[in-house]
Amino acid sequence: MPLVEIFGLGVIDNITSQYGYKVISNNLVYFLGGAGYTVFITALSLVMGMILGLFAGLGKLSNKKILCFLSTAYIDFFRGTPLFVQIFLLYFGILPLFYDNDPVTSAIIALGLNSGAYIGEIIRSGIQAVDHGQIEAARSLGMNQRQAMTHVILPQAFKIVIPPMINEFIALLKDSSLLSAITVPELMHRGDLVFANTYQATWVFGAIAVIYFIITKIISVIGDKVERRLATD
Amino acid sequence: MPLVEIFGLGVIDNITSQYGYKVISNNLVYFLGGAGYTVFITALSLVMGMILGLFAGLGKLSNKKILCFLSTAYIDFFRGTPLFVQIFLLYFGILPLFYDNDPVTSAIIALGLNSGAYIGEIIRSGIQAVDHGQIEAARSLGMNQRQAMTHVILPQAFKIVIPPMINEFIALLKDSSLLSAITVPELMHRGDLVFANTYQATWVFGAIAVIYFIITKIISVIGDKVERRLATD
Amino acid sequence: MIQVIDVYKSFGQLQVLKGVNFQVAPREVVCVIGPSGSGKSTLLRCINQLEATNSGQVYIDGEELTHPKTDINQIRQQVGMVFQLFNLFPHKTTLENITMAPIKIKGINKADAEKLAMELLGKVGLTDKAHVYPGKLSGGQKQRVAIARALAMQPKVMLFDEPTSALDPEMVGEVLAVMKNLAFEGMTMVVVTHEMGFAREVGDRVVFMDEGIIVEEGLPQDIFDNPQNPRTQAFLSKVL
Amino acid sequence: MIQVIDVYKSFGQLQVLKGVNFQVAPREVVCVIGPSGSGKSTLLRCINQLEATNSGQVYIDGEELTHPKTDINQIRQQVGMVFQLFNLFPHKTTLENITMAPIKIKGINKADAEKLAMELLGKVGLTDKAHVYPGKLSGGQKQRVAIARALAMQPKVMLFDEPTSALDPEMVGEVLAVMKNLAFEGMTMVVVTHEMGFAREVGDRVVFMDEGIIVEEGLPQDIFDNPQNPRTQAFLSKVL
Amino acid sequence: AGQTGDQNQAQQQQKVLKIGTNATFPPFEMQDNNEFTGFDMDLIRAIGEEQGYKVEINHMDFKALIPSLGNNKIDAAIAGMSITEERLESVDFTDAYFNAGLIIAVANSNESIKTTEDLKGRKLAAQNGTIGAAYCVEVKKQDPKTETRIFDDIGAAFMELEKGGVDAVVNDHPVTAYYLKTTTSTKAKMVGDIFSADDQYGIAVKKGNAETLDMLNEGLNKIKANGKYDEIYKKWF
Ligand SMILES: Nc1ncnc2c1ncn2[C@@H]1O[C@H](COP(=O)(O)OP(=O)(O)OP(=O)(O)O)[C@@H](O)[C@H]1O
Ligand SMILES: Nc1ncnc2c1ncn2[C@@H]1O[C@H](COP(=O)(O)OP(=O)(O)OP(=O)(O)O)[C@@H](O)[C@H]1O
Ligand SMILES: [Mg+2]
Ligand SMILES: [Mg+2]
Repeated sequence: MPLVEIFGLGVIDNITSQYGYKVISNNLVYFLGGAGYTVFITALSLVMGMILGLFAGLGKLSNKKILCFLSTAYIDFFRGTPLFVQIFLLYFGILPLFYDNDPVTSAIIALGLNSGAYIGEIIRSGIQAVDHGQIEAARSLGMNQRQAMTHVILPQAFKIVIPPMINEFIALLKDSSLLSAITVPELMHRGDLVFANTYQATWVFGAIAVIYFIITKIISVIGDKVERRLATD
Repeated sequence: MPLVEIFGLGVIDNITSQYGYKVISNNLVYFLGGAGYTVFITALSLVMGMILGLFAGLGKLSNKKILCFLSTAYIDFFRGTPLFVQIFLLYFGILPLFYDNDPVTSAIIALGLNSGAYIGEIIRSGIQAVDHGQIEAARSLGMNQRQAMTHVILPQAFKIVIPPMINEFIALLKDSSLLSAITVPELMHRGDLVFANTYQATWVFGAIAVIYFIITKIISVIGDKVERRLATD
Repeated sequence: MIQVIDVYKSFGQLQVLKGVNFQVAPREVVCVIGPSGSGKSTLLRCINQLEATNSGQVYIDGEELTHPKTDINQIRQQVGMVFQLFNLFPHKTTLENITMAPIKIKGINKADAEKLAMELLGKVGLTDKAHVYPGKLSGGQKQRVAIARALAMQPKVMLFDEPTSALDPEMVGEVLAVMKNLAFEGMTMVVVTHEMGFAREVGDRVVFMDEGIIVEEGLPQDIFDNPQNPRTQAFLSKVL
Repeated sequence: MIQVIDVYKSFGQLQVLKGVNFQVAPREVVCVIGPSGSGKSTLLRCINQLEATNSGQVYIDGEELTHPKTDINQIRQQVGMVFQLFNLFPHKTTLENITMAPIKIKGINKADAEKLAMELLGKVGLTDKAHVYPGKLSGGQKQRVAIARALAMQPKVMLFDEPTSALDPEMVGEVLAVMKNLAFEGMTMVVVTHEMGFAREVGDRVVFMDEGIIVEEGLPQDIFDNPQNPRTQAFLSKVL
Repeated sequence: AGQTGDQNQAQQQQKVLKIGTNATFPPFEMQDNNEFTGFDMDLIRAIGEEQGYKVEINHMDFKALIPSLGNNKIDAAIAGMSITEERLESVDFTDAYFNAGLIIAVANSNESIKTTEDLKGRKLAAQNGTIGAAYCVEVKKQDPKTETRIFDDIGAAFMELEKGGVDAVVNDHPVTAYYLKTTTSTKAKMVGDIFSADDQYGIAVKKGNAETLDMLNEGLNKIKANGKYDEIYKKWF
């Protein structure tokens, strides 16, 4: 499908397709390097998001009012505003207060904070999806809240959480294209740069779409495998 | 929280905050008009997405191989590539083949196609979440597949589907900020323009963030109400 | 009325029915007993083709259900089924649960369908629950509505799959009473059940299944008091 | 051993326990019967404070559980509980289900915990299932593992909440046999059950609950053969 | 009623010139009170008037300008676009209408960067698609220790400079000058001379669209000749 589109667009662009093709072939390695950044940044953000999400998810379920409020506010804010705005405000506004921030670490922090909010909700609903009888059984054996959580609930929530987590990974990967705005050298940014020099919009963005599609497809195939493997025990 | 940030950022902007404040107050009506576009386009896209999503979701569950394949391909493509690239390819590449496309209708089609893929998955999983016994009961009474679907399964899937649908609405609303690229005069587009002429990044994007946040909050509050009302029958 | 001839059914590798032969005469009440996993539900579901058979034939009233040209939806209208977990439609009231199929499938007009439904509700003792949603009913009430719903299609045969085993003990009686009544009125019935008292009292014949075949069948008193097959003996010793 | 004094419990508007008084002596087996929704499970859950009481006191072995300063986790270790739906930990093997609490809570070393667990598995007849995940066990086997899991904490009291009502009929016997054994060994037990045969044979005392109060209690033969209260009579007439 | 009908007819007869721009590049193109203003805007309107066209301006993402030309959504794009050989592969440009030249902007406190030579090995910011960006990449080729940050808008590049994320912004002189003039409290200043004076802006049309190209070139020559161009130039610079 994307190939057809590229073809269709190539015609409309009214440009000899040879030039567009040359632009892509000349820049393919450069693009793949950008894809490397994309995956790398997304993966690190996801790790950060998981840690934050665990706290936020547990916090939202906590019966400590203040924790619950803070977690809810965090989750609501980052889910309620466009990621682009978050990236911009963090990069130019908040992070410079703390350190001499560079695009890549800022990107990881911004995406990490954003995905933390989504993962927080995933973890919360994963925990709530564990049968209530499980916590009752654990408590009836004399475990306290924390022991029941760590030994009984979280290991089971883990499995429930895998599929939405893979979806979040894919969403985050695609969202990382917004980091172009703060000059992170990821796939979309490199696409933007090549485009600006060549004006080959269709070829460049078509190729970028194909690369994103391949990466997300790989992740979802791996995700399905992981899910299936976990389902068997 | 956003207010604190705006404040923090206002300092960093290194500009008399009065100027930033003036920029916002001068442009507030302009921004709210943009927010109107944002909501309008998002709502229409959602309607289109629901129709497409219904077909795609049912198609993916169909035992007609070709329907299932087409639905899966549609869903995978639109979930697997960045929305920005989709908007771009549709606006410049695909839609001009069919009509003299303008930004607003193109935007609705692009977001509609995109959300259709996500809603397709929501509807598929909503249908699968209806207890299998329901379809058995319907079939055992002599209903055919279609009758069982329309009278028994879909009405129940409808309730299950409400909360993820509200999430999709919110996600779509935020994603509509990407339409800025094709000159749709929505909220983000107007923010971009005002920013470019005033350099008041923090104030402008802070204000934009607040407006998005308020809209998404309103949607989720209404969503919760709808959910609660439906839960009681 | 019902003829099941040499039916085989497997799920993937798992052979569940291994050549079942089985007849039910008109107005006969047959009770099917047997250990969990022996294929009782599967047999019942093959009778109305909720589960497609791998081989063998099923006839109801002379029509072959397993024939590819048979309109299975047509035949299912003549075969009522009652499930262990009731499977009432939660988004419809009791009355709507009962009238839905007659209106939507048979095209009966609403007033007639409701009249019939109220009669059936009377029969199962729930006239006062006509406009209540299933969520507000007790288990026993739900199952009685489910029976009324199946009867509303005026079936020739009724299939029951453990209709009382999800019920609280004090509600079992009310459902069995409805079923007993139905039997006395002459309905042809196949009942998978663990209620041995019901099987003994109401059943014309008892069929014992184990591991996908019918091991033994006969009059209730013969099976219960004098089982021949060692597997039947072992099962009954645990259950009675 | 157990003293329940004037316990009230409500969920929102719904009053579920309306002043329950109740004692269990050491080594006594008390069976609780009563219609669905009468508050039997809630009473049991108040005894080990899985459900906080609104008012009234609960004592176990002289310690007041309802006192705010009591370390409730400490006391729950001495009170085993068995649930209707087993609630085994599905991500752990049978053996791990049994050893988890002793290792994690009591700090017993793994080898000792496993030795004890194997003994208990022997007692419930499932030594060969030690390394199997719950998903592969039948209902009866699951419930026997659940009993072994509760026993592994060496409780002074065991609470059973309808331990056999989710089981296929041919598996009820194996679980009741394990419970009977436990009773004969002198365990103090409170058993909510619909198995009247068990109550009659094993119970030292039967308690009949209805609508949040204890309506009648006494020796099994007195309750079953000669119930005094009309509500008890009505209930027993449906169930026996 | 007849009168309005005539007016309508007159409007329909007047040819429309659809122009695309990216109004985030003051003083060439920007937006003020919902009106597009700036040097480029005045210029294209003047050309349109001269040639008998009604000019219709659309703002869009910079990325969207070229595809918009490609499928005739716009007739021409004017957005401070520098004429380069690579781009000539994809679009045609009119004769140059502005000779920009680059300038370096640094923080007020910065005394170490004075000339283009001092840019080597530093952190540099520029706007994507400008000659400034190309220049930064060139510097990086000469000294790989150089770090380049190429932003989508020039506004973001200036903000990066103000927050101390880069040492210098390399950009078209008029744009930088306008920025420093309008944001009085800025912490930045211009240093050195204008360089790369061969940075010339052109109006882009779809490749092969000689008709529009000739019309625009003609109009451009006319307004240069009749003093209109100088008038607009004086208004903005
Ligand atoms: N849809 C299915 N897919 C795979 N296996 C199935 C399916 N339905 C039933 N089985 C398997 O077929 C076997 C027989 O199932 P069936 O439900 O007919 O037994 P049953 O005699 O009704 O038992 P029970 O008394 O527990 O209801 C079981 O091992 C069951 O796991
Ligand atoms: N967590 C809860 N929240 C609200 N209501 C509850 C809760 N737990 C129990 N109830 C209600 O309290 C009443 C008594 O419940 P309980 O489970 O104690 O009854 P029971 O005697 O055990 O019945 P059964 O035989 O069905 O198990 C019921 O009406 C039930 O709906
Ligand atoms: Mg069955
Ligand atoms: Mg209970």
